Amino acid sequence: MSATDQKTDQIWLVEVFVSLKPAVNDPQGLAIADGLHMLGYDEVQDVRAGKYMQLHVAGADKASVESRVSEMCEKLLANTVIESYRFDVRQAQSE
Amino acid sequence: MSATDQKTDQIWLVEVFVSLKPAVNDPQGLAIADGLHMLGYDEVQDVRAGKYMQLHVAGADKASVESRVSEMCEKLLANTVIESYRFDVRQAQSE
Amino acid sequence: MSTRYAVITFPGSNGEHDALKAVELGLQQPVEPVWYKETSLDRFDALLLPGGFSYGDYLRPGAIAQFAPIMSAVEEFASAGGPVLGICNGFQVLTEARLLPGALLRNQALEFRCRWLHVRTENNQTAWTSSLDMGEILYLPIAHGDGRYFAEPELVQELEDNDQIVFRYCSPTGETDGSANPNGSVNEIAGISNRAGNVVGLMPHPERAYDALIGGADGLRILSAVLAAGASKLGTS
Amino acid sequence: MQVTPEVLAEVALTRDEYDLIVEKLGREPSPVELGMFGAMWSEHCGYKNSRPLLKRFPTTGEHVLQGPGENAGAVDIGDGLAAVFKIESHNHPSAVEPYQGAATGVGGIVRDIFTMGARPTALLNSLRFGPLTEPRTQYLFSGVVGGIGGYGNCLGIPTVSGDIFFHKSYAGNPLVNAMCVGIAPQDQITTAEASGVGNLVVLVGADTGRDGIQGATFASVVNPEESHRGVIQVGNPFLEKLLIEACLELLQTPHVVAMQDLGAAGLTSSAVECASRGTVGIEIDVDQVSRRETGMTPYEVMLSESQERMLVVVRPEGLEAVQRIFDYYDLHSDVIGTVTDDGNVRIKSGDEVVADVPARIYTDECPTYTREGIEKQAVVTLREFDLNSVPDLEPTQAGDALKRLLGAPNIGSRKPVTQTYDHTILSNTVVAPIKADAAVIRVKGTDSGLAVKTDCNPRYCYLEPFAGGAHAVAEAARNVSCVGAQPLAITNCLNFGNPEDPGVYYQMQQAVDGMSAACNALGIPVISGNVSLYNESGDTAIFPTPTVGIVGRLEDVNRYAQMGFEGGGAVYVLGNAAGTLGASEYLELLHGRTAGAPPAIDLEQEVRVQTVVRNLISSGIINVAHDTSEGGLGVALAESCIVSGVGLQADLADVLAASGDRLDRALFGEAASRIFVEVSPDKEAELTEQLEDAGVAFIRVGDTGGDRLTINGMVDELVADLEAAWSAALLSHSIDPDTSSSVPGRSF
Ligand SMILES: Nc1ncnc2c1ncn2[C@@H]1O[C@H](COP(=O)(O)OP(=O)(O)O)[C@@H](O)[C@H]1O
Ligand SMILES: [Mg+2]
Repeated sequence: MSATDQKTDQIWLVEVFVSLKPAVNDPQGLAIADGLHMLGYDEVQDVRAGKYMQLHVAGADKASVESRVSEMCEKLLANTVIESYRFDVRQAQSE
Repeated sequence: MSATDQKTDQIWLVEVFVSLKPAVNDPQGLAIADGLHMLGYDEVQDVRAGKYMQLHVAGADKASVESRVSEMCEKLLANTVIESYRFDVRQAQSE
Repeated sequence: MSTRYAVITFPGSNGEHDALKAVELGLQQPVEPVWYKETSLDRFDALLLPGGFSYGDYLRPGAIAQFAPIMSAVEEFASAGGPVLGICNGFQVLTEARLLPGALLRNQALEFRCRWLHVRTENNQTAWTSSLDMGEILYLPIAHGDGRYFAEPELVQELEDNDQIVFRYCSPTGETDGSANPNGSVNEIAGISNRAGNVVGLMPHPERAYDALIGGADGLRILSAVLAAGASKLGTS
Repeated sequence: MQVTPEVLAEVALTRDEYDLIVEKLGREPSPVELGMFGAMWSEHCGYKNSRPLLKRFPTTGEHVLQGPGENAGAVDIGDGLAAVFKIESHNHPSAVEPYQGAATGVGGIVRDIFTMGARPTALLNSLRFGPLTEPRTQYLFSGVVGGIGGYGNCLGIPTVSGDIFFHKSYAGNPLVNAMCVGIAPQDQITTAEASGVGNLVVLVGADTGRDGIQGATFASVVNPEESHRGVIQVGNPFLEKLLIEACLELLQTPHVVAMQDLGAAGLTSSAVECASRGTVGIEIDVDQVSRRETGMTPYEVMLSESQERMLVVVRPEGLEAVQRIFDYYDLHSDVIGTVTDDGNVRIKSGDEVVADVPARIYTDECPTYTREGIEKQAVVTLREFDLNSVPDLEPTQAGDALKRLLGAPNIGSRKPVTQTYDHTILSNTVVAPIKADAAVIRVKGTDSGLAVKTDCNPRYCYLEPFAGGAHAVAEAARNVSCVGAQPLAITNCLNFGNPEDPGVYYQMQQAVDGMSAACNALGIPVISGNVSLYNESGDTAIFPTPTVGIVGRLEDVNRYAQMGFEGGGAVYVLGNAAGTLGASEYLELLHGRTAGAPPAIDLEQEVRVQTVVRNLISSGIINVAHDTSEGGLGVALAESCIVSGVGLQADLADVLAASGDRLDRALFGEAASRIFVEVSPDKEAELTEQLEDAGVAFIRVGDTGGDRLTINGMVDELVADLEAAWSAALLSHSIDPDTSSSVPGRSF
């Protein structure tokens, strides 16, 4: 049964950050670093490129949302062969 | 003259988060949300997809790094026609 | 006896048309598209997962498609030993679904690459290469943006040791010195198989190479292997 | 009510136009109506400044099945099939956001094709940018090329041809013209004519957001970057691929009365045009439109340009079957209205009527302006430039000059671009990009093939717009003739500056007349097209650019020619031996001058040359042909060496003599009606006999083979060195690597 069926659900803002594992070559990060150097930002030592996702998720409490989101990351949002992830959960501001 | 020339430079870890502006269509986010729903995560209300970059940057102090990074975002890291960005700067852990 | 091919089609697949025509016109075998919502593959002898941009390739190529309803049947078919060929996006789906090891990353040049090139046959014992000679050079088109095969070094070694590397990019005369590598794949890998050899994935497009008029017919050498093997699900039915 | 100048500026209508609306309605328009008028009476939708000119085009001919007026034109290609095609501009959106602007341009033209019931089969694009040395151009160039590939590759439609040209007049206003060719059974061609009172209007595809509001209006004013207020449209090719499949399947059912894509001016123009074409009314309830955002007003819903949406008019009894097809493809569909009998387009929000105007007032009664065109004296002066004042090339400089031209962005290899486009998908591509003057695709299930190309030399159009227009058509036709195909029809995109400027209006008139003259002479009608005006930045207009997209037919697709030399043959130049330095790439690149008159064009000779080349190819006498465009004979011969890596020993003494003994003119002068062919020695006699019979002049200029290109001892270069120069033309300016991976559609 999905969490949305519960009366007491709140809406959470989840931010997921996915990055390539260190062993994986990241040509995109290199290209961005090159681009920054070309623009004169020589102080940039390296760049790694990754993904950022913002989810709105319904759930009764932070812990249960965290456990669901961690499943989502394992299954879909990151490919753990090449990527690592982390996420933050906080209450969404009511608009 | 670039900041790297200065003796007192420290290394900073900069995390840049780029997301599509609110009214901009985000097919990628829509597809990820559909994927999560297909997996049974019905509690996911919406997903917005963006970019995440980790930079190592040399600089004398946090404020000066922040001002350089905000230039980099405007010029290259974000496409401000459709994207907005924010970033965090903190001292890199020495490895 | 004919061999019944299925072309597994996800929303966003775009190589299904070529796969269907290659089997129909090139091999004169029965073939049907199977939409991702279906759940049974009992009526087929061989599966093709075609190229394209399933679910727009959003998130990662093949990431969302691995959870499509038809994939349970694909997994069952594969684990029963049935021949499964993943082409381009189909290869990406198979790696995401862990039916094949490793991952396919953004091309080293960060750009899409479309051209004809050569690959060398490294293993002619798989379900899809049994009619090829060892070392045989095939001329096939590629068209992809995410074709850089990646695996951790230990895994690459394992693939080498187990003969799971099926095709490598090579020069017209068969050299694999790296100069022919279009995407930065580790060890020039263009295609791999699972341990059993019934599941094969490759980035080049055999289904677009079935007629000399459009550039060559070498693709049929791969697509027809399951015929030569007298194919039907190896091990089952 | 007194409407304020600000309100009028908002919808880009003049006071006179507003008064005309009030007169026609007999009342003041409501805000929604005014917004709809702004869109429909914009240049983009209403063709205010161009409609009278477009009437000059020949639009009929034996192959024409559908001329201008529908979403795309159609020609008979035999076997009961039709080729359906059109070209369209996405210039202004691409100037603001190049990747998405170009991507959605491809999305839009593809919708025009499958709306007609045709399966999109090939894509082309015609691009114009500022100098590649400028960072802004590099950004625009890589973004546009990325967007075209990103969208077309994802759809699975091969991008097989096009053209690219750089000149500073495009620096602030690049041109992005996309063309799509589809194939349909003739009896399946569908139009966008709503009919049948009580039939349902169904909106399908993407949800409607606030993107691109008033895009059509602002494509029709100067300074797009400043005036573009709407949210940039982001394309979703994944969704469009589903739409293609669903819509083509839908047309197999008897339930669909009409189909219309939503392009510029969104729901407004699609509803209005459907009603107007069918002389019926349409009533729409905007509350039924699914939205991506909350709080959208009826005005915003009516003027949103959200991509990947289609309007389908369905018989009520077929609704369920139709919705079943959309569901199968996971497409969302809403019944948003009905066909009515009163001829009005009535927009409601629930029970409230927010707009109610006869459809024809938006369309047929849009005012048109015929202006006076006056040629600018500055252009006359440039055209009359004395070419003899330029010092001739020294023989010792010839090789270097050739390499400079080969390495010029306007001439060098397009491979860095074409290799990022999927050109093999659909398994029809017989002649791939770069291999020949036009691409050839086979028509599956038949013996025939199609040859396709876009063309326009803006420098010619600038210096002499009539000749430039004629050249654009003739060159496009010459290109398809060079692969052996019979030109069937053209589409065109008229890209110009501000029509209110008499100098620009003169260019438009003259270009259209020149195009028409060539169309008439060559027997090639215009079956579709698009107009893009106000292409200016600052005070400067772009070079006039009437882009031509052409489709030709090969009866036997196995009999085609390419441009690479095969070796062991003789090379003959047919038609004009001598060119002119006027308006040439050479004069601009090596002498910094955009000047002189473009090459003269004798349309009768053009017909003879093209016809004989096609006959030589279809009769199997030649397999290699190439026309000479920018860079003249020297460059074209080098190109034929480069693409196949085969050398040539050329003797151009006769060409030199015909060129008033000017080496620069002989090597790099440009000409119309000039094609060279390679022939194997055993067929030379047949070749010359046919050429004599056809009354086409010819010169034997050399023999192919080896690995060098030599020209009378003046040029002596390894083909590999020429290739290196040619291959670097677009690369040396570094195409920006794609740094924004997560922009939707960026990952392949
Ligand atoms: N330059 C032109 N030459 C011929 N026909 C044209 C030209 N420009 C527009 N047309 C025709 O006018 C009609 C309306 O064009 P347009 O508004 O661009 O179509 P759409 O609404 O499908 O985008 C089409 O049938 C088109 O082919
Ligand atoms: Mg249209």
